[in-house]
This record gives sequence, structure tokens and C-alpha cells, in this order.
Amino acid sequence: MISNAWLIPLFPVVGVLINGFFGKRLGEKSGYVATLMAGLSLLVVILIANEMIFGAGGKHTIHLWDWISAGSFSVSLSFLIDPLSTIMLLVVSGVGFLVHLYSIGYMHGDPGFSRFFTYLNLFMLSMFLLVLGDNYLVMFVGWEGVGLCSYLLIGFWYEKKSASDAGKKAFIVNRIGDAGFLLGMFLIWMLADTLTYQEVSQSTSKFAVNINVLGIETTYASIIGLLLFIGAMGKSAQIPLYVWLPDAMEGPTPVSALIHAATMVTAGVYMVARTSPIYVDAALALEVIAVVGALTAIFAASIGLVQNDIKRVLAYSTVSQLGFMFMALGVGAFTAGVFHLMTHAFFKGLLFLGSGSVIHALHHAPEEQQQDMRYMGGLKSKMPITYWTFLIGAIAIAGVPPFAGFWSKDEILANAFFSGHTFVWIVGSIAALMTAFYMFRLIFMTFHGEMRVDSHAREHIHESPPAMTIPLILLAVLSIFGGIIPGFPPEKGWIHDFLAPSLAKMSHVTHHSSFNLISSAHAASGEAGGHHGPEAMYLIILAIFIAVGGIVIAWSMYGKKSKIPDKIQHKFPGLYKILLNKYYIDEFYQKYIVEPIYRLMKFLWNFDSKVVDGAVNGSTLVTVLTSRVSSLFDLRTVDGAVNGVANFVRFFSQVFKFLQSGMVQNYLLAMLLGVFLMLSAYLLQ
Amino acid sequence: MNIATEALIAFIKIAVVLLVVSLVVAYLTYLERKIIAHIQMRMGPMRVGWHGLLQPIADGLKLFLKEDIIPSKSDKVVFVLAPIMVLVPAFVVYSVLPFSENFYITQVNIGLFLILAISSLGVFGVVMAGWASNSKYSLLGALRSAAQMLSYEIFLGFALIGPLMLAGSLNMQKIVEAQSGGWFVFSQPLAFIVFFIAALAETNRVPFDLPEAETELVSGFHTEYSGMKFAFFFLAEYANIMVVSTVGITLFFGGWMGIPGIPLPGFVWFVLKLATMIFVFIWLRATLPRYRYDQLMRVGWKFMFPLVLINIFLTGLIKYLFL
Amino acid sequence: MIPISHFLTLGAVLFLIGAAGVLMRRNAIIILLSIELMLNAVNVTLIGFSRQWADLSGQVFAIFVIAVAACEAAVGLAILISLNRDKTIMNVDEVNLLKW
Amino acid sequence: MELPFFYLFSAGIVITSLFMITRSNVIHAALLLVLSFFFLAGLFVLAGAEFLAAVQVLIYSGGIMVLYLFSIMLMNVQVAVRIRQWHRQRFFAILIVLILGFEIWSVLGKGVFPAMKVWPWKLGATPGNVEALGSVLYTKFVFPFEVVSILLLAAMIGAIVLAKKRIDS
Repeated sequence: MISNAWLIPLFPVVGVLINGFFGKRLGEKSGYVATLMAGLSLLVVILIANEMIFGAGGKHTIHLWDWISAGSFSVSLSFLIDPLSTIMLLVVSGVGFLVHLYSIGYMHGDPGFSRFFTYLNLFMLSMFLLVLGDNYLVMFVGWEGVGLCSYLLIGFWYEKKSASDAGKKAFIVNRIGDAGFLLGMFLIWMLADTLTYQEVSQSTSKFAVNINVLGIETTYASIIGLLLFIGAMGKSAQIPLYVWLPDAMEGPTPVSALIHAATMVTAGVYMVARTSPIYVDAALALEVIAVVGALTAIFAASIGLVQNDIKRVLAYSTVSQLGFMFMALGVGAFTAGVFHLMTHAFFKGLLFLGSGSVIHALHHAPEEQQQDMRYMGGLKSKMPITYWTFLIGAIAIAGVPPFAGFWSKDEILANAFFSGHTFVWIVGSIAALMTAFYMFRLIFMTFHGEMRVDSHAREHIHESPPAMTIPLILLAVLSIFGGIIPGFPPEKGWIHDFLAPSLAKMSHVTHHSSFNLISSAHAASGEAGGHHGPEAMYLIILAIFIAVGGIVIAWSMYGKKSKIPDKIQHKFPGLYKILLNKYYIDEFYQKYIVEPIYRLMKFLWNFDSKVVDGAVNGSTLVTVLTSRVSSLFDLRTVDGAVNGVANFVRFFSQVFKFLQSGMVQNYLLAMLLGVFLMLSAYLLQ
Repeated sequence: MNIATEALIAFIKIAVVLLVVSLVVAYLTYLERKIIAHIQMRMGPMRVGWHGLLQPIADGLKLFLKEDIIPSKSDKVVFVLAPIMVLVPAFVVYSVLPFSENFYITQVNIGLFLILAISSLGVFGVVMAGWASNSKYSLLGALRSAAQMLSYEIFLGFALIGPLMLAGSLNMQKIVEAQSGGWFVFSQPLAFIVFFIAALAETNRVPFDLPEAETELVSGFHTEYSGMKFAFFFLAEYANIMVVSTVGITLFFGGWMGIPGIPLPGFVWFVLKLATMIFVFIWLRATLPRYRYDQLMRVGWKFMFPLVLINIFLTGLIKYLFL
Repeated sequence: MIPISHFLTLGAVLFLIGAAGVLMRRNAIIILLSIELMLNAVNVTLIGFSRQWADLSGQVFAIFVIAVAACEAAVGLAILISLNRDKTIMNVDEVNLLKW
Repeated sequence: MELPFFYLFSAGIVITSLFMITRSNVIHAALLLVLSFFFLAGLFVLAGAEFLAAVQVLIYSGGIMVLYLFSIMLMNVQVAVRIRQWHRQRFFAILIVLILGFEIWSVLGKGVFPAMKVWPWKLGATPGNVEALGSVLYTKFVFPFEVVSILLLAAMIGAIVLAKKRIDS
């Protein structure tokens, strides 16, 4: 079956063609076509994964045809099936299929139904190319393809200006990253004369050459690493290029789940993991990646603390979790990064789809309230499946064992700690705490407490159709078991053995020999859970404390409140008084919690507003400060740079526009002048 | 054999072919008038010689002696060049036609393709004539003619691909020899039908004689021509009929190859087949009405073009599967 | 045997004549014709090299060049016809709407 | 034996081309170009590319140039003859062209070419290069071939859209 891997991208192509040409005529049937194609791809992937996992394993190259061959430069369209791409394929096709299924329900009645599924299949195709390609150029094709689909799908409701703006923003920000990717690719080819992964990994000695750039002594590998990381920054929304991802929530929710949480945004992680043979020699680049990852994790998490839009919380959470993945890559724990990528795809896909289910239920509410958690609450009883699956996702992301998120996140933090990146470890731990907090804040505000939904929409709230709940349940199952099965015991789990042939081993891991000795000794003695020795055990306990602590804080601030009205209800049986008191409590919250939070949000997005004087508790204060810094950075540095570039371009275009006379022959003359100069240069050399 | 004798032989061959073809072409006009006349229960030319046999010579003499008028507003150089441009390709083509087993001027490996290429140049003469005359009728006739010839050249070429695939060569002699097992008209009936219709259109014959439709355009692109120049157009038309007929019998009827069992020399077979083919051309003229312009284009693009494509596809498929 | 330099020289001369035509004439059709000439100059070089190396790739490329020339002629003439219909423009330097 | 013919054809091509770019009457220019293409076809035969020579005559002269003539007839040629023919930048242009010519000449002077290879078939004989060309075109170059066919289709559609009368305005 492995030799038939070309079938995987073929099915989405068929889907694109059918839906692209006959979508209008098919109407809502196009959803079934697209889902069928995604399902067939998934089937092939499962068969292949079966062979890879339980069968031969190893690396297989499927050569389709020579694509470009010019002189010594030769690129073929061929696919590489190895453990890494198998994991990615499973994630992409699995989550992709579930999202297809989910979208049939979610997009029901949308005028652009068939267009949506065309794009979705196109995305699957691009993502498969990205993951399957056996060289950087094919990956780049997929990379651009998913970028295009992301643009198309964010701006799917293009009549809404904010949506089309968000699409453009995503596209443009990604272009910056792509430039880095391209330059990195050029450099790889320049040094190694090849672009295929296998040949690149065999010629690492060519990259380990030292050079001096602007006074910094480093290696070519580092420069390649940094350039490729710029690409990854754009696609995987790292500081400073993360700005597009929160805006990308303008797209339909299944898109957010598939593209902007589970698959596309992890392409950067995949790319860095793919390039791990080069990164092994790129100490500087890894250091940068680790720090950027850690900073992204905490920045995004802190912003997420105060958002009221349900999808935006998840978006910032995604950015934060991507930061975790890069943290892992940066400290050299490539396996942990890929592992977290996988578990994250499960629980974040689940959370997004769950939020989509909530939004779907509320679509009779006023437009601005549909996604606002302040106008939700108490949905638990109305949407039990959504609630329970959502809760599972939240527990998983918070990092409570034995749910999926715990295993991967713990590995990342442990690796950061043991590789000596103490700063990264501390930042990561705080971010983990925040993660647990904001996720449960979201849960409490959305599902618990009294219902604050608009009264007209209230009677329309219902559990979503099976097409939407089935994916939720499946993803919830994956969120429970997707971590412990491949990841237990920590650092020695199945996924480590499986991915070992694909990922390079960091050399510096070995000079923590004591840690390795201890862990191997423990492994030999079969002591479960304690593979890192006592230190590791403490770390695990600490991680559990962090997760539980976050949840408890969230509960004490948001969860408990829902009980206050209950008590009051018992004390004052009179209906009028209950209503009155309820109103009073609302006022209370409004004044002491909601309003400061509202103002905090203003800080995040509008640095003109003033600092809130009496912050209610300490964590809020910390949030204020960090959020301010990040928003300042965003507005001053990022926007300033963008505006500066724009002004620069405008100034020079004023000068150079006179070159554009509109007369073809002038241009041709200039062209011949160029030929003349080139020939002169050739003759004079 | 040195170059001089080779050149001499070639020269003699060329001279013979040119003379004979000119004479035959001249008598084709006589033949046409006679046949049509008899079909229409008339006698046709009877005055000059026995049954008017010397009529073409008298006509030629008349045209030769007539005043050669060049319209004052015309583009003179192009006006003079146009009839030559029509006549020359029509005669050049004879250099690669196989008249019999041994009698031909030359063999080239792109023979059929060369014929197509050169005969495609005839349209230049027509366009030049129409434009240089500086007359509306001429220009309209020329435009019609150019569009028609360009379109039908495509079908003509495509129709020939079927037999070519069976013959596996562009060399005319090789194509004839490839039919020793059976004429291609039997294995390629579709191609032959399309070829025949396209040939009628290529030579501006009824029912596709729109470019020179006497009743609409005052005989089209050569309205302004007279004397010898007019004769050139006239000769070229009949020379083209012969070329097309020769190509037709070479590709579909085995050329000079006879029916087994009847001991006749190849050249006689060739002449017999050619005469039959030309008779059909003339017969059609007496029988069919003229197409309308849009009908002409519709028949071409919507009926014949798909037909030849299907033919090529089927031929390729059958050849791939069974041969 | 014709040496390759002959072909190359002829190609260069043709190309330059074509370039001169394109750069110096105002009439759009003459410019298109000059472009055809330049394309043919390329064909001459390709054929020359094909002859030199006894390799048919050059001829295949020349066929592609002819196909591209056909496209260019079709589109170019279509543009000219629409220009001619709307504004009776025959000269390239009158078509300067794309100016800054 | 080939060289005199080469010189003959080259002279023909260059002279007709020079005349072509200096005519004010577009029809004359087009006809001169056709003439130059005939010479070019002769040159191709000399270089052993007889199929291409036929293609040159059939497609280029018989197809593309007829298209040109056709289009020219749809336009008003007489007006175009009377207006200024030369572009303002002509002196600069001719200077550049001459300098470029000189440069190319010097580049050519630098070139060293190995001995000419011999065709595996006899010139003008059957099967000759048609078969070889066909097999190369449909095996090694089949992808470019298909791409060119798509290009032709696109150009055809484009030309129709561009030249079509606009009904709405």
C-alpha cells in the first residue's frame, strides 16, 4: 500500500474537480462528495500507517515524475513515507475527515456550501503535498497551497469586510515568512546541491561550516535554521508574525479547527522537525526558536486570559500551544514537539469544533453576541454532548493526567528543564498555568452559571446534529487516549521509538548523561512514571499542580459565582427578590470583574486607554502588565515597521513612476539596454 | 551518373510534366463544359474543331490576346503578383506526385506534408488579388475564400492523418506501396468522406464555390482581372483539382496500383482513377446547389472536425490494439 | 557543411533587424511582424545548434516557438482589432493608458 | 554545395527583412515577411530540418501570415500609410541595436565549437528525420507538447474574447 501513496492526494484532487466544476449543480450534495474523498484519503492513510506502524516501517520514497531538471538542479515530484510523515498524515487526514463531516452540519444552508467544500478539499490536497513531499520544493508548493486555502477560507464570507481583511492580513503576513523559507531553501541548495530531505540529512557536514555574519560567529546551519524559522513563524503564528491568527477566526469555525488549530499552523513545526538534521548543528537558531517559542507561549496565554470572544480565546490558546511546540523544538526535543503537535491537533480541533457547536446553537442570537462568552452561560444542560466533549478537551489542554495534553506538555517542560533552559522552563510553566486558567474560565463562563443568552435565541438553543456531535465524540476519545497510548511512559513511549528514524538526535542531550543514565536505569528496573529520576517525578507533580491550580483559580473566580445565586435563591424564596438579587450580582460582576476585564481588553487592543486602578487580584495585575507590553510591541514595533516600509515604498514610487511611460517600446528599449549591459559585463570580465 | 546528366534528366521530367499538366488542365475546362452540357441536355462547345475539341486552344488564344487591364487605384505590384502566387504553388506540387511506379519528378520523405504546405500558399494569391483590386466584391470574395481555405485545410490535413497512420510514412510512393494489401478507402471511409468534402472546399468547387459566387460577388476575388492574369486563376483552379484528385487517389485508391489480375501498366491505372475522380468533381458541379456561408462554416467545424478527430482516435486505437 | 557560426550570425542579424523594427516603428502591425522575425531568428539559431549536435531537441523547440508565435499573433491581432474598432488606433505609442 | 545556397538564402532573408521593417504599407511588409519565410524554409532544408521547413511554410506562411493579412484587411491601412511612421526614440534605438550587433559579433568571435556531428540518417532519405522527430516529440517532450497545446487553447479563447464585438456597450 505504501507504493500507492499517490492515492492520498489524488482523492482530494477528484473532489476539487467535481465540486469546482459541478458544485453549483450538486448543491448540498457536494459536502458528501468532499467528505467521501477525505474519507477515502483517510482510509489509504490508515492502511499505510498500519504497514508503517505494525509492519516494515522505515523510509519509502515514491517517485512520481521529474518535475524540474535544469542543469545540476533537479527536483522530482516524489513522496516520502516515513514515521514523521505517517504521524502527520494521520493527524491531517483524521482531523480533516472529521472536520469535513462536521462541516456538513455546520455549513448547512450557507449559500457558499459547495465553494466551502471545494476549498476544504483543496486544502487537504495542499496539506498532503506539504506533508508527503520528499523535498523542500514540493513542501513549499504545499506550503503555498495551504496558505492560499487559508486565505480563501478566512475570507470565506467575503461580503463581511472584516473577514476579507482578515484573509488579506493572513496572506500578507505569511508572505513575509515565505520569503524566509525561500531564502533558506536557496541556501540549502547552494550548499548541498539538493533539496531532498534524505540527501540533505546525509550532507550535514556541508552545513556545519562556520561563518561570520555581522560579527557573530555561527554556522551555515544556523542561518538556514533561522531563515526557515522565519517561514515557520509566519505559518505557525509565532512572535512577531502571530498577528494574523486571532483575526483568522473570522472564517467559519470548522476552518479554524482544521486549518488554524490542527493542521496548517503546525506546518512550521513539521518543517522544523523535518529539518532537524540541519538544526542539530544550529545552536544559535535553536536558542532563538526556544526563546521565541517560550515568549509566544506566555504572551498569547496572557492575552487569552481576558478575551471574551470564545473563538479568540481558543485562537490565542493555539498561538500559545504552538509556542510550546517550538519551545520543544528549540530545546532539541523534536519528538516532544511532534508529539505535542499531534495531541494538540486532537484537543484543539475538539475545542474549536465544540465552540463551533456552541456558536451554531446560538445563531439566532444577535450577531455580536454569538461568540461572546458574556452572553452565554448555563449551556451545559442544553448541550450535554458539546459540554462533556468540550470539558474533556479543556482538561486535556490544561494538562491533567491521563489526558492527552499532559503527556506531551510534560515532556516539553521536562526537556526544557533537563537541557538547562531554565528560563524557558519557568516561562513555559507559567504559560501552562495560564492555559489551565483561561480554558476553565471559558468553560465556566460558557457552560456554567446562569444563562445570559439573548431571550429570543434562548428557545433555539439545541444540541447540534449528529454530523457535528460524532466528530466531537471521536475527537474527545482521541483527546483522552491520544496521549497516553503513544506517550507512556514519558520519554520512553512508543512515539519516541517510532519517530526515531525520522528525527535527528540532539547531541547536547547526551551531555546530560546523569539524567539519561538515571532514566535508563529506571527503565530497566521497570519503575513506571519515574523515568527521570526524582527530579522528573517532582516535575510531573509540579505540572499536575500547575494544571489543577489553574483550574481551581478559574473555578474560584468564575465557577463559584454560579453558586452564589443558588444560595441567595434558598435564602430569599420570593421570585422577585431572586431576580433582583441576580441583577445585583450581575451589577457586582459588572463593576468588579467584567468591567476591569473589559478595560483590560481595551488595554490589549488600544493602548490609549488608562490603567485600571484597583485590579481585583494579583493575577489580573500580572496580566495587565504583560498584556500591555505585548500590545505596545504589537502596535509600535510591528505596525510601525509595516507603516515604515509602506512610507518608504511610497516615497520611492513617487520618484520611479516616471519610468513608467506606458509606452511598450520604451520598456523594450530599456530591456535591450539591459541586454547590452549584460553582454558588456560578459565581454569585459 | 554525374550531376549534369542527373540535372538534365530532372529537367526533362519537369518539362514533360509541366507541358502535359498544362495541356490536361486546359482540356479539363473543355471537359467540364462538355460534361455539364450533356448532363443538362445541351451540346456544349461544338464550333471549334470536331465536337469543339480545339475550343480550349481558341479560349487560350483569346485570353492571351486580350487587353490586360490593371485598375488605376489598385496596388499594382501586388495585383500583378497575385495570379502568379496562385499558379506557382499549384504547379510546384506536381514535383512530388507519383504518376506511376517509376515516373515521378522526385521523392522526398515529407512528401505529403510538402504538398499540404505548398498548396496552403494558394490562399495568399487569393488574398493578394482581393486586396490589390481595391474593390469591395473582390475583398469580400478574398476574405471568404481565405476563411474557407484556412478552415478546410485543417480538415483536409486531419483527414489525411488516418491513412498516414496506416501507411507509416509521408513519402507518396511509400503510401502507395502500403496499399498493396487493400486501398485505404475501405479501411478509412470516414477519412475519405471528410477528405472529399474538404477537397471540394479547398478548390472552391460547387457546393462550396462561395469565393467566386458569380451570382453574389460578380465572381469574387478575380472580378477585376482580365486577359492572361484571369487565365492564370482559371488554370490554377483546374490544376488544383488535379492535385487534390491525385492526392485523393494516392492516399485512398492505391495510386498507380491496379486491381490484381488486370494487366495494365501503372500509369494507365493512374489516369483511369484520376479521370473518374475528376468526373465526380464535375458531376457534382452540375448537380448541387451552393451552400450559404454560415452553413459552410458550421458543416466544417461542427460536423467534419469532430468526425476526423474520432477517425484519428479510432485508427490509433485499432492500430495500437490489433496491428 | 555549413559551420555553426554562419547560423549564429544569421540569427543575430535577423534578431537585430527585428529588434530595430520593434523599437523604431510606430505601426503596431509592423511591430508584430518584427516580433515574428525575432522569433524566427531564434529558430535559426536553434536549427543551427540542432544541426551542430545532430540532436533533434533544437527542432522540437523550434516547433514550440512556432506554436508560441501562433498564440502571440492571434492574441496580438485580437488586441489590435479591438483597439482599431474602438479608437482607430494603429500606432503603439498612442496606447499609453498604463502610464503611472 | 550547401554553402552557396546558404549565402543565397541568407541574403534573401536579410534583404527582405530589411525591406519589411521599412515599408509604410503594412500589406507589403507582411508579404515581404512571407517571402523571407520561404527563404528561411530553404535554409531549414539545408540544415537537415525538412519537416520544420514544411512546418514553416504550412503553419507560419500558410497559417499565421494569412491571419495577419486577414486582420490587416479588416483595418484601415490607407490611413496608417499617411501618418508619421517612425518612433521618436529611433536614433537611440538604432544606436543600441548597432552596439548590440557589435557586441554579439565579438561574443561570437570568442566562441569555439567542436566538430559537427553527423545525422544518423541520410539527408532527404526516407524514413529521415520525420519519424525521429515524431518519436522525440511524443516521448521526451510530451509534457511541453501538452503545455503548448493548452497555451494554444488559451490564446484561442483569449483572442476570441478580445476581438469579439461587445454587445452591451
